[in-house]
Amino acid sequence: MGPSSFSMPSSAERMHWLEMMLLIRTYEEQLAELQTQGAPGTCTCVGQEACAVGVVSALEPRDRILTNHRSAGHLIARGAQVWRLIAEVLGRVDGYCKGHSGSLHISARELGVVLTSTIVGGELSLAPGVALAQKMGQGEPGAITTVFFGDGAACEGIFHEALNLAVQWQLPLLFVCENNQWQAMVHRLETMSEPAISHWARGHGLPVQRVDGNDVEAVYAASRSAVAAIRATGQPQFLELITYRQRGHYEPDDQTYVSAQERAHWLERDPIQLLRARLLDEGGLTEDLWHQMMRAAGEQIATAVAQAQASPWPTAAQLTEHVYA
Amino acid sequence: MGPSSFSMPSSAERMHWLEMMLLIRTYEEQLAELQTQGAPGTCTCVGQEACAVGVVSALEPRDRILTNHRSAGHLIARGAQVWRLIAEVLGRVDGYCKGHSGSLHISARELGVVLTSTIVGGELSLAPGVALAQKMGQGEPGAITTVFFGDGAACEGIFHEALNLAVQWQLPLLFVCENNQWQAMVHRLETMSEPAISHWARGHGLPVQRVDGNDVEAVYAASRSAVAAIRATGQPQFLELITYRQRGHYEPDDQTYVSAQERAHWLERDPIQLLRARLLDEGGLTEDLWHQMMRAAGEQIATAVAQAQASPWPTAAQLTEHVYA
Amino acid sequence: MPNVDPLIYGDTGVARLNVEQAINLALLEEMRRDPRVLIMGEGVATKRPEFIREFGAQRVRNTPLAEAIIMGTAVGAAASGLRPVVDLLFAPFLTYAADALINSAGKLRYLSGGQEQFPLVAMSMTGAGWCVGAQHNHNLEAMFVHTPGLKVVMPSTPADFKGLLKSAIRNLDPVVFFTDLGLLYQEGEVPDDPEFLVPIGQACVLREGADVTLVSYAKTVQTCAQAAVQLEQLGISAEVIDLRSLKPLDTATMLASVRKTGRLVLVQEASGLCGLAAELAAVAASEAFSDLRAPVLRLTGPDAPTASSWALEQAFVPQVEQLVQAVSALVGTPCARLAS
Amino acid sequence: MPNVDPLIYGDTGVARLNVEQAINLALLEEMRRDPRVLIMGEGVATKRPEFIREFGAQRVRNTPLAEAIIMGTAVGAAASGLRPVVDLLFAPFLTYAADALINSAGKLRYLSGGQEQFPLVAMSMTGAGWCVGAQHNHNLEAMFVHTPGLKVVMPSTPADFKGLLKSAIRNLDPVVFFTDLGLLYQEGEVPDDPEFLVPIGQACVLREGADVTLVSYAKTVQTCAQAAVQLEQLGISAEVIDLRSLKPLDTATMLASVRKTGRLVLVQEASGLCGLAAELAAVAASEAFSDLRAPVLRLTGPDAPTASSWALEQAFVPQVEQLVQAVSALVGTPCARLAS
Ligand SMILES: Cc1ncc(C[n+]2csc(CCOP(=O)(O)OP(=O)(O)O)c2C)c(N)n1
Ligand SMILES: Cc1ncc(C[n+]2csc(CCOP(=O)(O)OP(=O)(O)O)c2C)c(N)n1
Ligand SMILES: [Mg+2]
Ligand SMILES: [Mg+2]
Repeated sequence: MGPSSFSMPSSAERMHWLEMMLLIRTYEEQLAELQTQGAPGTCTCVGQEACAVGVVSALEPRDRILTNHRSAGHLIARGAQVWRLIAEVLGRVDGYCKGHSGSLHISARELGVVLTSTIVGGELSLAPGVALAQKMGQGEPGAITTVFFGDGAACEGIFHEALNLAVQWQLPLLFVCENNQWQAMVHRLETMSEPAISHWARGHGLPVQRVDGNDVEAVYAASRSAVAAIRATGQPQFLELITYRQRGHYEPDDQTYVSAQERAHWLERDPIQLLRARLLDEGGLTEDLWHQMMRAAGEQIATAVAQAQASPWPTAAQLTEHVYA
Repeated sequence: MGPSSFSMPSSAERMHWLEMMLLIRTYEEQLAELQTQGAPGTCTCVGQEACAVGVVSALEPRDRILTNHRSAGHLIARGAQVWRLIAEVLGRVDGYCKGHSGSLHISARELGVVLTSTIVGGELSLAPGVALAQKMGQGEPGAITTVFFGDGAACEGIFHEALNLAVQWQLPLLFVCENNQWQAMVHRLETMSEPAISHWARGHGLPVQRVDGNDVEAVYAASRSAVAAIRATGQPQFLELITYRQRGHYEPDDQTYVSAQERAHWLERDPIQLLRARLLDEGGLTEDLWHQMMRAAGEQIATAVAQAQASPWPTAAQLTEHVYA
Repeated sequence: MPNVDPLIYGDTGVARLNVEQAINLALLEEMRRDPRVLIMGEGVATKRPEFIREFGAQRVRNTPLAEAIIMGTAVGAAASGLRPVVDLLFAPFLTYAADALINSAGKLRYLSGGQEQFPLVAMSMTGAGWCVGAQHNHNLEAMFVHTPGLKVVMPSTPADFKGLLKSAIRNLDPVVFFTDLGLLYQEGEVPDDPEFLVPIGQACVLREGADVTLVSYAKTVQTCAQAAVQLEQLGISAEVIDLRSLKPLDTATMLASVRKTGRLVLVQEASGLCGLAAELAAVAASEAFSDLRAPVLRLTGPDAPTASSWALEQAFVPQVEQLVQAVSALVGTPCARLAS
Repeated sequence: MPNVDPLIYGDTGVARLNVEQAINLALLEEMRRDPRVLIMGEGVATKRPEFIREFGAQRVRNTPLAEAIIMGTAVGAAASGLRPVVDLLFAPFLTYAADALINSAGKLRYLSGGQEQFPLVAMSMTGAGWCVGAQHNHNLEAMFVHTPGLKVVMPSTPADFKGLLKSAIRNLDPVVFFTDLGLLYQEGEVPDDPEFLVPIGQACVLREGADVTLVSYAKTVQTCAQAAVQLEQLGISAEVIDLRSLKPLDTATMLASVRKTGRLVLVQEASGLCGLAAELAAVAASEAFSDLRAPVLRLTGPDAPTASSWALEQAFVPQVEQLVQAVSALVGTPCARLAS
C-alpha cells in the first residue's frame, strides 16, 4: 500500500504538526538553557522534530513505543505533559518516573511509551517482546509497536538480532532508524558505508523505506503506509529517516569536531523552517500566526518549567522503592 | 580474480585431499565410538570434511585460523597431530591444551590455530583483532586470518558487528560460514530465510561466494580466489559453504528430530563419496587404493588413540596453572 | 525429553522424578494454570513436542541462536503482560544476555518509578559433571546476586526444583534460575500437588547439629550432607543448611544456626572471590560476631576457569574429605580469643 | 580533551593534574614507549587529535558503536602481539562486552593450557556525580573480581591513575580498569617520571591509626579520610586503607592493620551483596578472627539501581556522617564476647 492511498493531511493537521515541532524545539532549547544553570545535561532532538512528529502522528493510542536517549520529541508528540517531563529531567517526584529516570530512561505507561533506553540498542532488545505480546493477545487487538533508534544503534549486534526475530516471528513492529549522521562524537561514515542501514535492513527481507527525515509530510506518509501494512499483514516494516543532529550529542557540546560545511548544509534544511515555509507559501500560515505560535510555545514551556521546579525532591526513603515488586 | 586464474589442482593433490577427508571422518567416528565407552562427547564434522580440507588447503602456514566447536576437521587439515587431539579430548596432559580445553576450546599456536570457541560467535568476536594485528605488522607480512563459523553463529549479533568492523577497517579476514542446515536441535530455516546468510553478508558490501560445501574442489577454488583477493587488496571476503551435519549435534544424538528425507538427500551427496567417485572415474583412484587408504586411516587413528590413552591425567596441581601470566 | 505424565503419580501424592523431569513438570503445570506463560529458547520446542501439542507453537518457541534478543524479547514481553520463561542453556551464555538481564530486567522497574514490571524466568545450567569446560561450566550466580533488581534461585533437590521454578514463574520480579547440571539426573520425591510451591528466599535446614553450621547450595549441599555423616562418626555434630535461593538470601536461618553452633563453614562450587560464601561470611562476622567461637571458613572453587579434563573438573569442586578435615580442624582448635 | 603536554612539568618532577589528564598522560607515555600499544573506542580518536598526530590513525581508533566487537577485537589483537587499550565509556556498557571479557579474555589463557596470552586493558567509568542514572552509573566491578583470569583496578588519586594504568598496559593479563567519574576532575600531584609505576595488587595505607581500620576504594576513600579526621576529634584513631587494586586483592595490608586495630569497617559505593566489602569481611573473619574485637561492618550502596535525581544519587553513596556514626558506635560498644 503506497502513501497515495491515504488522503493528504489537512492544512489544520499540518499546522498542528508545526505547533508540535515548535513545542519540541522550544522544550529542547529550554533544557539546554537549564543545563547551563546547573540542571543535568540532555540529548536534544533539535533538527529531528519532523521524525518524531511525522511517525508518532501516524500511530494510534493502542500502539506501543520504545525509544532511545533522544526521546523528548517522541514523548511530546505522543502527548506527554511537558512539566512532568521537565520534572523528571530535574529529578523531582512529579516526573514520569518519580525522578528515578532523569531524561535518559523515561517510560510513561499512560502514553504507551514502554521505554526510553540509554543503553544504545536497549530499545531494539525489548521491542520484539512488546510486539510479541501484542501478537499473542495482550493489549488491544490490532495494536503495533514502534521502536525508534539511531544510526549508531544499527551498528550494535542487537540490531541484527532484533530484525531477524521480527521477520522470522512475523511481529507487528515498525523499526524507525533516525539516521542523524552522528554517533556521539563519531561521524557515522566512520562506522558504516553511506547506504549501510537500508542495505542491512533489506538483507533481512522486510520492506524498507528511506525517507527525508526533515520533511514531516514525507515522514508521515511513509509511516502511515508502513503502519497500515503492519496492521494488515502482521509483519514488520523498516523506515530509515535521513536527518541531522543540530545541537550536538549531549548538552553542552561545542561540536568542534563537526565540519562547518556539513552543519551549514543541514541547517538550511531545518525541518521546522521547511514546513513553515511551505505553509506560508500555501497561505495557511501567516507571519502573525507564526509569531503567535512561537509565543504560545514559549509560554507553555515557561509555565512547565516553573511547575516542574516547584515539584519536591525525592527523599532518601525513595532510594530503595520500586526495586522489587 | 575468479577461480579460473589458478591452475586446477593436480590429481596427486586431490588424492591427498581424499586421504585427509577420510582421516577426518575416521577420527570423528572413532571419537563417537569412544564416547559410547565413556569418553566426553564431541561435535563431529562428519559430512563437512570438504569444507575443512578445501579451505585449509588454500591457506599458508603464515595465516591464522579461528574456528568453532566443530573444529576437528580444520585442525586435522591444518596438520594437527591426531594423537594430541585425542589426548586433549580425553583430558590428558599431552593434549594441545594439557587437558584444559577438551574438544571444545582447542588452540594450537604451532599450527596458527588461535582459537576454537564453543561460545557460538566467540570466533567471530576475536577474528577481526587477529586480522588487525596482521594488518598492523604483527606476524608474517601478507598473512591473513580465516574464521570458520556455523549458520547458527550468523544469527548472533556478533556476526553483524564483526562483518561491519572487518569491512570498515579493511581487515585481511576470510569469513567462512559452514551452513550445515542445523543449529543444535533447531533447523536453520526455523531461524532464518533460505538465502539469509549470503544476503546478510552482501548487505555489508563485501564479496560473497555461495559454494557447494560438499564439493572439495569447488570449495578449494572459491577459497583460493578469496584468499588471493584478500592478500591483494587487504579487504575481507565471505564464503558460504552449503553442507550438512550428518551425525547430529553432539555425541550421542539420535537425531529423531531430523526428517528422514532430508538426511537421505544429503547422505547421497556425501563429500567423501563425491570425490572418491570422481577420482575413480578419472582413474587416479582404484578400489584397491581406496581400501588401502581406509586401512591406513584406520591404523593411524588406532595408533593415535593408544598413544593418547597412554598419556597421563593432569594432577590437581595443574588446577590453577595458566590462569594468570 | 520430558516425561511428566501425571499418571506416574500413585495415590501417595508424590512421584519419583529426576531434576529434569521436575523442571518440566513445573513448566507443564504453570503453563496449564496461566495462559500468559510461554517458553522460549534454542531447542526448547524441539525437546518438547508434547508441550507444542498441548499449548500450541505460539507458547513453545524455538528461537534463533541469539541470546541477547531472546532475553530482551522476554523482558519486553514481560513488560507487556506475558510470563516468559527462557532457557539460555548454559550459564556462560548469559554473558550475551547480560545487558538485557542487568540493564533492562534488573533496572527498568526502578528507573520507571514502579510503572513497569518484569515477571520472567531466565534458566541455565552450570557445574562440573559433563567435562565441557569453562565456556559451558562457570558458576557465575554471584554476579546476578550482586545485580540489583534480580532474584536468584539454585535448588538442590527435585522437589525444590519443582517448587521453586513454579514460584519463580509466578513471581513478579525477574528470576535467574540456575540448574547444577551435576544434579540433572538425580532423583527424588516430588509432590504432585500443582499448588506445591517453595517460596523464594527460604533456606532449609537439612540436618540439625550442635557444633558447626555448614551452609551451601546446589550440588555441594550433598557434599555437606555427606561430610556431616562422617563428622558424626568423629563426634562432631554438624548442622547443614541448603540455601536454595541466593537472592533474597535467607540469612536469618543461617544466623539462627550459627548462634547455636558458634561455628560456620561455607561451601560452594563457584570461585571464592566475591561469591555467596563471602557474602554469608560477612553477614555472620557482622550479625553473629559475638556468637562465633571460631574463624569463619570458606571452601570454594579456585580462582580459575573450569577445565574440561575429568580429573581437573572434579578437583575443582569442594570435596567431602576436604570439608571433613577442615571442620575437624576448626572444631578441634580452641578459640584463640576465648583462650587469650 | 587531553592536556598532557610534558612542558607542564616544572623542575619538581611532579605536575598538578586531574584524573582525566593523568589517564591521558599514562596513555601517551605508554604509546611512546611501546609501539604495540593502541587505543580503540567510540570517540577515542575524536577526543585526541594530538594522539593521532603523534601516533597515526592506526593506533588511535574510533570504532563503530558495538562494544562486543570492540572488546572481542581487543582480545584477538592481544592474542596476536598487540597491546590494546579499549575505552568502553561507561561500566554498564561492559554487559555488551561481557562475553569477550569473561569467556574469552578471562578463560582462554587457561583453556589453551598457557599457549595464549591477553595483554589488554578495558576502561570504563561509573559512580555517582553526573545524574546519569543506572544505565550509565553502576558499580559492577565485583563481577569482574569474581571472574577468573581478569585483574581489576580502581584507583582514587591522579598519581595512582597514572601509575596503575601504566602497569595495566604493561601487564600480561587482561585488566579491567574502572574510573570513578566523581573523581575525574579532581587534581593531585603526579610524578612525571615515565617509569613511575604503581604495582597492581598493592593497597596503600593512607593514614595510620590504632582503633579501627577503614578500607575502601575509589571515591569513598575520601569519605573514609574525612571520617577519620572527624573521628580523631572524637578521640578515635582510624587507619585508612585505599585498595587501589581489586584483583589481586591486597588482603595482607588489611590484615596487618586489623591485627593492630581489632576493628574493621569496609566502605564501598557498590551495592553490598557479594561485593568487595563482603570479600574482605570474609577474609578478616577467617584470617584475623582472633584479632577482631568487634563485629566487622560494611557500609555500602543499597541493593538498588542508581537513580538519576541528584538527591537520590547522592543518598546512594556512603556518607561521612553515616561512617562516623557507625564507627563511633562500633568503638564504643564493649565487645560482647569478651564481656560474656
Ligand atoms: C551501549 C552503549 N554504548 C555507548 C553509549 C554512549 N552513547 C550514548 S548515545 C551514543 C551515540 C548514539 O548514536 P545513535 O544511535 O546514532 O543515536 P543519536 O545519539 O545519534 O541519536 C553513544 C555512543 C551508550 N549509551 N550505550
Ligand atoms: C552462545 C552460545 N549459545 C548456544 C550454544 C549451544 N550450542 C552449541 S553449538 C550450537 C549450534 C550451533 O549452530 P551452528 O553455528 O550452525 O554450528 P553447527 O553446530 O551447526 O556446526 C548451539 C546452540 C553455545 N555453545 N553458545
Ligand atoms: Mg545518530
Ligand atoms: Mg549449523
